[in-house]
Amino acid sequence: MRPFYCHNAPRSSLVMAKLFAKIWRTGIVTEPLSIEAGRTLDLARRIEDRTRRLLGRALAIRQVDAGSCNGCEIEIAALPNPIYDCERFGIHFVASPRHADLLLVTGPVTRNMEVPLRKTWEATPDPKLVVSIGDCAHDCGVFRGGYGVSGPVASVIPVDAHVPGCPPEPADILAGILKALDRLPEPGSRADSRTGSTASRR
Amino acid sequence: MIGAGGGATGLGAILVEVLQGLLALLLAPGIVGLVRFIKARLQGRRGAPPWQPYRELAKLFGKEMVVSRNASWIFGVAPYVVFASTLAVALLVPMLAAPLPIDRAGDLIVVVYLLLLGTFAIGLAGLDPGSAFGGMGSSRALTIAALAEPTIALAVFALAVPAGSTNLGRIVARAIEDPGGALSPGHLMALAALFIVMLAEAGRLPVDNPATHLELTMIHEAMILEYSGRSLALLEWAAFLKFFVFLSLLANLGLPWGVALNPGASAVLVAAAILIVKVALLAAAVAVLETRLAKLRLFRVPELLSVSFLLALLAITSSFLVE
Amino acid sequence: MFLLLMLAAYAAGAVTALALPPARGRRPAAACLALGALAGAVAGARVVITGQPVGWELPSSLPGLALLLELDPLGGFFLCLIGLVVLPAAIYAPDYLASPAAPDAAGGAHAADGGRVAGALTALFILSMSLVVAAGNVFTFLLCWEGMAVCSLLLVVGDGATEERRGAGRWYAGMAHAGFLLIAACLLLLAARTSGGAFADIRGASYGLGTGARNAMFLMALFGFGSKAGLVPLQGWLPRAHPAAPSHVSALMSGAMLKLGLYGFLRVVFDLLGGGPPWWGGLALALGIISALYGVLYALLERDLKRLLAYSSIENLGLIFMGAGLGLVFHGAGRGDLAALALLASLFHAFNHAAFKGLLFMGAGSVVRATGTRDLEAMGGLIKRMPWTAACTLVGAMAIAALPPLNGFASEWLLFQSLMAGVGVAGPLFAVAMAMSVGALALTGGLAAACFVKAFGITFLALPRGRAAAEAAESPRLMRLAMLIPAAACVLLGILAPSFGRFTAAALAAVPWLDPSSASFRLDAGFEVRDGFGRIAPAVLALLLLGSAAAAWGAVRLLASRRRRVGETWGCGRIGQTSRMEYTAAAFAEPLLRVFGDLLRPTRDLTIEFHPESKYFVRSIGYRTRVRAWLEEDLAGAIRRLLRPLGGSGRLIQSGSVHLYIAYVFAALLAFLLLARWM
Amino acid sequence: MSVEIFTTVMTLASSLVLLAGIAILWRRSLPAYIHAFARQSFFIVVAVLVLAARERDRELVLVALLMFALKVVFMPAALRRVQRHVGADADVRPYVNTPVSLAIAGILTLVAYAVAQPVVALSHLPTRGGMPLALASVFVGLFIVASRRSALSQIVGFLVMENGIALLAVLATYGVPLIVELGVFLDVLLGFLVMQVFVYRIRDAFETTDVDRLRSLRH
Repeated sequence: MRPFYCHNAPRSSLVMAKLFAKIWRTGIVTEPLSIEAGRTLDLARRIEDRTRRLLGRALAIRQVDAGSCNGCEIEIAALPNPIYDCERFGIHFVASPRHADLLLVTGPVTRNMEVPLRKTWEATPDPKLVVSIGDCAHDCGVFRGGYGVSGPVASVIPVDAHVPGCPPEPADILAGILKALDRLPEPGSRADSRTGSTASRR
Repeated sequence: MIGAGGGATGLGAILVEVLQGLLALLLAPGIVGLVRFIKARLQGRRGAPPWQPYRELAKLFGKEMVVSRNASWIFGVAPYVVFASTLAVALLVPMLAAPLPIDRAGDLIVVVYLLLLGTFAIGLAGLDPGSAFGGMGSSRALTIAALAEPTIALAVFALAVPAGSTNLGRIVARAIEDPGGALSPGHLMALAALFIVMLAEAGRLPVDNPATHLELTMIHEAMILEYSGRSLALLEWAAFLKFFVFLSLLANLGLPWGVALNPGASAVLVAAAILIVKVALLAAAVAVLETRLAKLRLFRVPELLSVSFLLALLAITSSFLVE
Repeated sequence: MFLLLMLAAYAAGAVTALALPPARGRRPAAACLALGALAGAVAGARVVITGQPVGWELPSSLPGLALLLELDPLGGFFLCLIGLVVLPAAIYAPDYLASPAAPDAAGGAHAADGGRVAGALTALFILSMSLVVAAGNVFTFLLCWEGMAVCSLLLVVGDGATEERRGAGRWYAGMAHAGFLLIAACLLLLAARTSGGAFADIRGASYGLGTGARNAMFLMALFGFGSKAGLVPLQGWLPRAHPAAPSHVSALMSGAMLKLGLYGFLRVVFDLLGGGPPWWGGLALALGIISALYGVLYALLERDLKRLLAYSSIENLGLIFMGAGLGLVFHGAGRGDLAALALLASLFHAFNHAAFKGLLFMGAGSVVRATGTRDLEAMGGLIKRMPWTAACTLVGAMAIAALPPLNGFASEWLLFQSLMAGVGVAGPLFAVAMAMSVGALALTGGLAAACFVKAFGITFLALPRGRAAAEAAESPRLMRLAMLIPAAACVLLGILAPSFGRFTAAALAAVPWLDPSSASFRLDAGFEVRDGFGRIAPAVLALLLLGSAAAAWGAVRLLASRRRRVGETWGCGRIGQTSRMEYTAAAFAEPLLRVFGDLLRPTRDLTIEFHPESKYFVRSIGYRTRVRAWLEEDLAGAIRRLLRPLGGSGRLIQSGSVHLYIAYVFAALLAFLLLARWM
Repeated sequence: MSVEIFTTVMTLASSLVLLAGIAILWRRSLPAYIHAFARQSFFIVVAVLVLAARERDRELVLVALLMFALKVVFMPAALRRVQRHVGADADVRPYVNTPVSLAIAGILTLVAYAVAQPVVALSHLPTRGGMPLALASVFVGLFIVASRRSALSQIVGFLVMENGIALLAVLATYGVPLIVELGVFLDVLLGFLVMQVFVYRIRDAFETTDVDRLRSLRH
């Protein structure tokens, strides 16, 4: 049988029914955030309570690749997928720093990205947070000393928190962001247990 | 005539209007949140709770606003124009009672042109800061708005002539009084045409992807790319409101039962409850639809709109030519 | 008496302009014209309100050649309309003409005579327009009509220094005179059955005409007056003449003169011929729809600001003739009450168009004066340097896009309602035709909105695209005042639309078979059409909008964060923003150009310059798209091919000898005398 | 079932038949065409069943079942098989672009109404409202045949046309006698099979099903 997305297959109601049947069978695949996740966050500074209150439950992220090898991007791209589902925490990615509350910066800042990174930071309305992702963002990693590398993210814009790893796992990134906002769900909390029960329908 | 004598007077009338306005304003983000929630569930995600849009609005109102130094006062005023025109539409469309006290102030044509006023304002605002994205969005939005106009007008025509009025109060009242007419092919096709246009105007799939982050595929999002803080909150809220108004208009034209014909307090409250159920059902339908649809290429959109035009035309032929 | 005061003032304006040196004479002349405009408007309004025609006759010994003025309510209405355009145009003109930077100001300070003749011609142009609507017999009408055409032609051509102006002059002269021939033939045929050719006599006599003659006269009137109004296929002169003329003259031509095409059509077809079979109206309606769509599509693609406005005039005249045609259809179907509604829409829109198109042309003139160009792609950012002009133009743009609560919406709403009223009139297929017309009208409205977002947005918003635009300065005070008048009119006519509707309805009383008392509309606090089929109250709408906006503003002010920071336009972090990154007018219209590609037949021209060493590097990409107005050009080409042999033979009698010309006159006189004797 | 509801349902079914035909003009792939055809046939089956229920006519039920078996199950399946066999080269590039096709469909519908008006005016059947719609789907089918390149989509067009005729027959005569209906089915089936063979032959000869290539046979 051809899968429903196959180009040649007719999009009959039968196939649509199969699609929704599959959706029903699959159920919700979102995994609860693991307990270990988020342990590895480095808070560079204390985040104001006001900011936490304002951004805590609705956070818009603008991701900036300041010169990364795209390893971190692959992990970040996994955040909105059904497994990690950052949207359940009210986190979503936006297309413009004007809409953003948090800049998620990866990679060592290359010379060409130095100005754009600063401009992105300037374009983001206050209050705003900066979270750097991956080892390179912290200390330029293997790229340290490269002729095209300008320096770590913190040398260009003020960084509030850092998630180490090369690359960090999506769960770590998510937990890092939440921890920076002091919103990491306690193990066994309501959000977690509910996730577990719905996922068990699989 | 309905509307002349049927409407409530004095304080009650104002109360109904205020109630409807508040209801629309307060429910609109929730309905969009509901669509997102159902879509998330259909994608196998837990998703944000339906009330997430309220949090986002609250956050945006609390944030700073960054304005381009190339922008003029148009940029600052446009969100208020968009918001006010959408709110005015929300006050004109019968959600709770038919006819509404201000039914005489504007009819379905006014509704159409008020929405065009919003598109006009946001189109100008898109051009104002000189960003290429904004220009692109405003060009596309106005293209789609212009091409959607004929369908809307034909649908208005198909709804108004059998009801004997372009005023929404009368159209909805007629749908309640004559359920057979509400089931007639003409009425149904007009509603189908309106539904397609609604998807286009409200920036939903398959015309515009409300969740896109890719500048090249954006329409609505591209125009508001430059907005932040309270202006963005107003624009988002207006977009939510527009979607809500469209849904409740469709709900009350397709399933008119429950709308209060005599504006007593209990009838209006019952109407409010029924309205919420109807709109929530429609929102669920939109969510299911969006799960199975892919976004159309931009230049397939005129074709989609010509489908809706044809539907509206068929609606008219089958209402008038069958004797 | 205001009518005479008006005539005297206009004449004084002409004399002043001619007599005084331009630098000192412009303002007094303008004052005379403004006074005349006010007097004319008052005279017209009085006739409309009282319903009593006023007249004045200059007898002549020759039959049929008397100058007879008779202002009835219909004429009075149009006199008000002319006044609405002339008043601001007169105030606008002196400073506009004094500016050396205005390149389109033929007859400006740089003209050979300093613009004396042009000033006098403008006054005469206005005078003849005002007399056209007051004419009481065929001779006066034709005389003033031709005077109006000649004066405006001379103003368009100006000094004839550029090919553009000469070309515009050729087009305009051709169209205007072809139209004049048709009108003259029509009116003279009508007058032939009466002794003096007075309209009052024709009215009674025209009913005895045969069907064929009436049909022929209708067609002559439709195409004759249609050529003045710019109906497709006679629209070709408009986009050429309007840009070439000085902007205040463009405003006069587009705002007032085009409407006289409608006036003539109404006068002859409705008043003198007394209406006709439904197909008359159907034809006018169809031409109106085609003109509306044609005009708006080309306006959308235009990059020349004034040509854009000219195409938009074709659109609006199309809408106006839709109303007139519909009225004729209803009359033919025996529904005088609905005919009144359709005509109300038509006249109302004519008046509105006078307000906003005059305004837009003056706004365009200010922009042209400040930047020295009409090219949209060279403008931008003017809203910061010319705030007044921008605000006024914005009002005009919103009004012409028919956005509530401005005036354009009120009349388009009436037009929608009259089209919907056509459903029960003449069978189901006609009902579907009405539905299609509603669709076409809505499409026109939507495209007009897109067009004026483009026109206003590209001109006034974003960064300046050229040096001239970056250094533009606001217009002088008088020009700003001139633009404020029609801008205020757009707002007031929109909000107080029902009151003005009553005024318009009173003007309809001039058409004998329209009985306003049985009309299918009621105007009190709002419009009510056909016993509640449609109701709006523009004032309430305006309040609703204002209230909503104020509430939103107040709530945001109270509850939301007030922090505001000025930054750069977001451009994905690019180093600097230049105007080359902005959307252009051509880019804005591109999606619609694609959608309507089969109709518009654009030619695209893509040139890519590669780097000499590698084709993977590109030095420059040029994209040029050109839309040829093929309907106009092909039609003109065909006519030219048809006429060339005729013209060749015409040259035979054209010798250049004055004596021979006098001999021709003499021969013609003899021939006529013999004809008159033996017929 | 009251007459009003019956009328409404029949008109609705007829509208859906027409819309399914028009859907072909909007869709762009052969499988979608075939599906639209199957759906259209299904709506006709529904219409026949409703009529059968109202008239309490066993033969009509039989007709409906036959129609279902033939047009909803067998023919679409066969068409799909052909399509799979012919492969992806059966590219559906119409001669007329989509918006214009849709506009033409609208005009054809208006023409159908104009043409059918005298018949509708004479008829007293409660189903008369659907007649112009059935006629319109005949027109739309013809238009599909005329405007599509691939032989396979022309077959679909032909079948849409035939569906329109079948619906017209049902609406105008309340179901022709079973024997006539059987004859029609046989005709259609035969025509269908012959055309199928033709598609294969064209495909073998030209390596495409683009009928435009048949021009080269002119010499």
